[in-house]
Amino acid sequence: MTAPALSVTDLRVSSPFMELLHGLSFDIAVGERVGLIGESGSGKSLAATSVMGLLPDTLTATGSVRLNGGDANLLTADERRLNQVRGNTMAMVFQEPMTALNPLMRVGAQVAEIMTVHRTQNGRRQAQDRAIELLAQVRLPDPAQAALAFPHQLSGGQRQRVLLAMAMANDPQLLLCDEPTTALDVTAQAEVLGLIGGLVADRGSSLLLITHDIAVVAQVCRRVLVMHRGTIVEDGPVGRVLAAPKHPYTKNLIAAADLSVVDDRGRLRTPPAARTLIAPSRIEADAAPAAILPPYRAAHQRLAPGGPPIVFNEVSGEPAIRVRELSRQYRRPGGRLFAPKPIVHGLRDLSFDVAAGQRLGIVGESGSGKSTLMRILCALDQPSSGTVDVLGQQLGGASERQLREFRREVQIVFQDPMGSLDPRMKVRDIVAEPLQHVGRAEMRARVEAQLAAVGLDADVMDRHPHQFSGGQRQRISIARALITRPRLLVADEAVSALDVSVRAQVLNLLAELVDQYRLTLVFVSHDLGVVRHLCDTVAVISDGRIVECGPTGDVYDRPLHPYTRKLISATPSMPDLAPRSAP
Amino acid sequence: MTAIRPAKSARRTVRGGDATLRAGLALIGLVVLAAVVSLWWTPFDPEGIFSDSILLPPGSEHLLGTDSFGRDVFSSLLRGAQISLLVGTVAVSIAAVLGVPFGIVAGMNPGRLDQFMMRGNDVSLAFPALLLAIIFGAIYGAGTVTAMVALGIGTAPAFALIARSGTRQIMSCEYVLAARASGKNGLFIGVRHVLPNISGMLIVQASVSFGIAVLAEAALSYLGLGTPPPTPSWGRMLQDRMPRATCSSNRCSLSGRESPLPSRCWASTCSVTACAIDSTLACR
Amino acid sequence: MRAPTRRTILASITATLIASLALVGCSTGTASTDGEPDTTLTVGLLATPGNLDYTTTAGAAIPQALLYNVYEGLVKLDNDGTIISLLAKSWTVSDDGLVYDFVLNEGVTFSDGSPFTADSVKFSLERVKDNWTANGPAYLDPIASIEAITDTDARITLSIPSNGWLFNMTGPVGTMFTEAGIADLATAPVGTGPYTVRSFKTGDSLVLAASANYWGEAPYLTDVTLRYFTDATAQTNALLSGDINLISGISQFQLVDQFKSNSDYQVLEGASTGEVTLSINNASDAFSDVRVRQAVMYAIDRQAVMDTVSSGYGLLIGSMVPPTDPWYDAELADLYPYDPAQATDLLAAAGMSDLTVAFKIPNLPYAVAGAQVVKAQLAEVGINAEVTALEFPAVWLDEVFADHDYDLSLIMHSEPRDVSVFAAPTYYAGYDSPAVMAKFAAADAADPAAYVALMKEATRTMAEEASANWLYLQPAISLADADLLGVPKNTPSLALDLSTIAR
Amino acid sequence: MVLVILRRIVVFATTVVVASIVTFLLLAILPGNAARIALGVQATEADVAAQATAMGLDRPPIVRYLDWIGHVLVGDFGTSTVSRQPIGPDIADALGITVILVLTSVVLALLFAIPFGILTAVRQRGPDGAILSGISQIGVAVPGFLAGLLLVTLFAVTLRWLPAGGWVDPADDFGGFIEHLILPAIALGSVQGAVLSRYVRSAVLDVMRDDFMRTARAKGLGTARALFRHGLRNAAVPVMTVLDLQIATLLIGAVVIERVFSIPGLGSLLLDKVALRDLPAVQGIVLVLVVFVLVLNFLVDLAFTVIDPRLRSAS
Repeated sequence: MTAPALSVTDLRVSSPFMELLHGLSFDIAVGERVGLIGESGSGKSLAATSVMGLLPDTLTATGSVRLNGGDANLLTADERRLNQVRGNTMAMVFQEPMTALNPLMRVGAQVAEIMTVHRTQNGRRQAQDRAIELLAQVRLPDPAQAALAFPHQLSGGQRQRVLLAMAMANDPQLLLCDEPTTALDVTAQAEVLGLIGGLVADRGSSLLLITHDIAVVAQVCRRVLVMHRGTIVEDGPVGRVLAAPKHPYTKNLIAAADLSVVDDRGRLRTPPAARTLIAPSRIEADAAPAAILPPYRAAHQRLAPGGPPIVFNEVSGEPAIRVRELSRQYRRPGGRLFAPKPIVHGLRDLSFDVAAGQRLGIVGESGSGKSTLMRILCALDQPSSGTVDVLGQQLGGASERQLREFRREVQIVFQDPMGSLDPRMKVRDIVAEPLQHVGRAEMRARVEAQLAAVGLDADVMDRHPHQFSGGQRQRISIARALITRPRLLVADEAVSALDVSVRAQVLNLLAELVDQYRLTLVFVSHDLGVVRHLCDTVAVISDGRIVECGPTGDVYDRPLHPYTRKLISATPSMPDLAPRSAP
Repeated sequence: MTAIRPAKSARRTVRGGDATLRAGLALIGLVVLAAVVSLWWTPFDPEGIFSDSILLPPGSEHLLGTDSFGRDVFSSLLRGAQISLLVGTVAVSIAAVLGVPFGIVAGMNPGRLDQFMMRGNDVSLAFPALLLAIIFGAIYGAGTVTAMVALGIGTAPAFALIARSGTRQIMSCEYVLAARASGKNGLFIGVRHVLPNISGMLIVQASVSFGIAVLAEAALSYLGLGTPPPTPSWGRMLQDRMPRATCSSNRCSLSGRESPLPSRCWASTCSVTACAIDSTLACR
Repeated sequence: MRAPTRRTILASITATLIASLALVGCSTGTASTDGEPDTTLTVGLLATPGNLDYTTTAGAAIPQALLYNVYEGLVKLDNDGTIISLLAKSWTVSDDGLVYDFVLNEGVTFSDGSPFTADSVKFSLERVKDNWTANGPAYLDPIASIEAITDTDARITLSIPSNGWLFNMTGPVGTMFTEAGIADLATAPVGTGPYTVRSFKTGDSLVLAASANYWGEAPYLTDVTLRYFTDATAQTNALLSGDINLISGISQFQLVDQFKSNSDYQVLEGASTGEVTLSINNASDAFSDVRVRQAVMYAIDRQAVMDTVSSGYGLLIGSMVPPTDPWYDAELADLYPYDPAQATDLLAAAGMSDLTVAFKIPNLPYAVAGAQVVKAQLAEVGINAEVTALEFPAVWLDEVFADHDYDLSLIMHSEPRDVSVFAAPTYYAGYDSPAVMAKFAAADAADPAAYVALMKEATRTMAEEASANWLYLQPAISLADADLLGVPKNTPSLALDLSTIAR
Repeated sequence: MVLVILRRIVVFATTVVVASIVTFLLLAILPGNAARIALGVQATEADVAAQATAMGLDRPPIVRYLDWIGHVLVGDFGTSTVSRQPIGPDIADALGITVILVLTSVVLALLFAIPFGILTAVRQRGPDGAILSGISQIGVAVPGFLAGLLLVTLFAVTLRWLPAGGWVDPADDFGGFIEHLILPAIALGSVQGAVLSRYVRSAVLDVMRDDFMRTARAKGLGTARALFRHGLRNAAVPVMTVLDLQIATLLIGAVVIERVFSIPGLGSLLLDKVALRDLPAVQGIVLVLVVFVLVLNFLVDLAFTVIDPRLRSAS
């Protein structure tokens, strides 16, 4: 039995105040691909950084970390010894590709550097050529040109590939990846995961993949470790762990991650400890949803050039939202002094309706224009051409005074729990902000009621946002959105930044409140699974155009447009995993 | 529902800087105490003339000796603290009142208005505080007020730049978008959201500018443009002493009428304390 | 090792320090120790000349450098203030005091080689009336006509006899110019003096070089650098560090003791013509009553002011006359002894027991220091003097000198023999006394013996009527290297006469 | 890239014109009569009035401004009311001296600040980190003229190694020039060095927290090599902004050191000319100063676009 590529025994990491990792022990065999799952704050990143010896000065690590059976314990090795190992025998890829490259240095030079540092290539010229080969291996378009580019000229996915090429440059025996694809779009994520699997297999290196997304681990790794609050609670082959998890925490994690398992009312199963919401009464939808006329599904905007525009999801009678030939162009800065600046087409004459009470999901990758559409619907941005009527209010060119009434009717919930609440304001003022001309007493009462409605008790009012977890902050954000009893709720990636377990609770809350207040919901997201669970209709948007729209079930099971098909196949989903995970 | 777990505190605990922080705060306390005490009590009248006790060396009666007008150096120091604190505070507040709104408006309206205001800022940057002090001194006569106004206007562009860069960061946050979505106008967003969030940066800039203003007042007094006599100011006290300070002991004998070098440089340590004020707040 | 190799960083710091010290190490001795005598001299002065043309630019700095060194007149003042011959070998005065016959030295040439003759005298003096705008063109008003009898004989006829005229001829107005040199007086002065100007940079330095064709006995010093300082401390530092050899007219008197007790240097104390005056606006309503003015005289302890402002150096005087003037009257100094009681009585008698006055002073060191002492002493007798420091020369000239918008001021009158102008009606003192003016005119026209007596009478009346409180005579103190000889002690005239200095 | 420079030049030109107008207005309201100062105490009112008209002080401000700017554009700064000499050469000399003094002191400041700043940043945790940052705080607190004075007392008066002040033109006697430059440059540089080292320290601390530094160390570069190969260039941008501001204030700020060392720099010239109400000279000096600062900002902006590729594409 050859020595394990990496053996970690009783790894403890503590800060001056408390111990964060409580004695981790695991081995990774040569060529074995291991996944490490856990929610944020479980210490999974800490484990990887302590193996690489990159812990910040304030933290201290004890125990032992040995590479391929060597006697040197990396935790106590001196800087010089560690530098010989790092980037050579073991390498690491980090989560945030946008900031992981030196903005002032060309990409090729940064890749070549890892080779010149370890003298695996004798001379800068060879290192530069080898770098271009590596960029080709990670399938970057035109690698020679890419090598000369600066990081800001590449997309997130391309930069992650550069980092991967850099990590694999010296054929490391162990590759550590800390959430390598979390910040990427679905399609880019699929490609990068494919590359990681491929490169590791070619070089026979072993892999430790850290992520919070069980589906990603299922797709790439053969064995999985589950971490919870600084300890490994489960360790075993992926198939066995997914099919029959032993530890209760793993059970909950898997359940929360699988959005297809719902109870009769369409709510996800949340961990038993969840507090029951107020009187979950079955609300009959009293007003039957307005009839939706075909054709609500078409592969592209206009069937015949110059013909009438295809109106997606057309609604007879009075729709909540009516959009006709909406376009939005931007002037990109730069360009020559007199030549007109190049025009960027944000949205290209969209036409669609949303019926009152309908839950429309808008799915698309970053840069597809879904955020621009969302901002126009909320009158935060003016359309370049076309008409937009929301709740009877014509938005094109409306002045802020005319929009006063509209502002109470339409509210937004944002993506980033950290950034959507003003850190310097108390919760009471945050939630009460949308209210206008309301006495102090009535304001206090309404805020208290609204907070209760989202499952937070009253003593929360006088605290500041930084004293709450991500899930609680999103609840506050929802409370703020609903305080003025809006008729239309727009959610912009409302759950993407949340942990899996917390995500389930927030989705349930959203569904509950949309039913209870009979809201029309427009849910914008890049996560097809969430949209499938929450929305009854979905519109797929690509490069400023709606390419497909229809009932969620239909679109997911029988996608018509090639782009939709690519999106759906790129999303790793849970159910079909069990059979494929045979060793 | 998980119980409300206290999220990890965002504020960075101060470890390395503790020593300098405590030292700085102690020095500020000393200076403020001196200023407050001297409001109504000083051992001797720092503005009187006592021709019988000219240039006495430090002794029991006069802690730090007397100056060429026979005035007690220690009481002048206490009274001088008032001037330094006054100059620092007024100059910084003028700079803040002029610079911060300018910076916030520029930050909140990127594009043409921002470019226009920034060019205006460039022009005002080209008139450093000392130049303004010289010109105002000539127009309105040298004095503490002219010095403070000149220093204030001279440091305003620095505040404008800091406020602008802070505002641009805040404007990209989603809670500003949420406020706009609920119909709040520019003024509301500026006051309720932008100002509180950039106040941290502004305090650091204020403390740095405070130290620089106190030093600039000393320089202005040296050039004869600062606080006119007889009100004592540290800058001028330093300047009055200089002739004797140059005559280091071994070159010429210390006749009785001299107060030795250490006491004369005592006034310089006061300006050190003045600047410690900026170091404490800025080092966090 | 976690930190960057500390050795490299520390090494780089020490390297830079050593480099700069090595550079410093090459100390350059200032005094040249080789055999022959050092005939160079560097003088440190405070007020810098704007340019070199004192016919159109005011200020004492230009004559200080050029008078007697570059430009010469027919006669000059020696260091004790007596008029001696210079370009004029000798001169005779007619009985009625109207005709002056000057016999000129032969073979005298200007620095550009052109000859100096009686015609040059006629040209230079006649030019003063209509071309000069500074340095008192009015001094030559008494001249009626100038004739060049022969090359070496010039006759000057006055319209009325004037004792003061010849004295004024020792000043800038009496100096000789070439017709060719008039064009660029501001940059290249051409005179008959022992030196020519080699280079001049305002605010920095003026270098004088011994003139090749000087008619008289060649001066000891071959080249003299006048270095101009703005900061008195920098001036004294330069002397201490050997950069300069002489400070003529120090302003920081508290340093004098140290130099006295230092064997490397010598301290020269002499009399200047600068009277530090507490000027009283006789025309203002507060001080139009002579009793109030006399109260101010009694209220001020002039010795205390002198002790504080100039560390006790200087001479108590009672009128605007320095000891170097023949009509100096020592008794006037005790006319008004320090007597606060009498001051309060006088004020009460004049019904001005509590009086608030505007005390506007120039922002010069001696004035600022003196004003604080005067204010304290006036307060003791019930006069509240509100001190405002005005920027000198600009704002003080405007408000006090031109508009007379002041009650008290503190200024030093540095021009020689400026007492006669004090009683003029338009003068800023507002002491419009036709009687005293008549006496001055009579003195000027009288024969020499009567001249001194009449001048004494006039100054005594001015003192008795308390037209101003002349506090003390600014001491003329110079600090020089111990080995310098013949350094002028007094400053009777505007000139810094270098001819007598040697080593 | 050319467009970026072109647009910057246009903006620069307008800023200079606005600055010149502000300069003129600011000085037009100076009290005190330049004519009377020029003629001195004995001058009669008639003389003063005549001189005023000769100097053109009675023309309306707009005419005077256009006349002045017209001449300045062709390089003629007019004649000084006091010395009646063309001002241009005086200003050029004084500017030359001050620029040499300021640049030498800034170089010295950088030689001190960069290693010291890095050291205090890297050793921030350790006890010597606190001591080093303490020293830099003391350095910041010392007023310029005190530093100058102490240096003179030690090196010039006591040790007599160096002259106590004055200035020698490098063209005439280079050795003398260096001797006269050392002390003032060190005095000016020491205070600036202390201030700069604090900014270098905070810039380096920020850079060390960036992700690409962690990537560099994960590549096997030690902390020092990572800092020198990647960190310093990124830290240069904030430090250069501070440097730009510092040099701008130093041009006038050096007047204190110029006074202590009696160096005829721009600041001293300005102070003297303002005292004599030599308006043409004062306007000339202030305009030269303002243009110099704006040129400095312009050059630093260009340097940024060279260092940071991200700025190259955007406007």
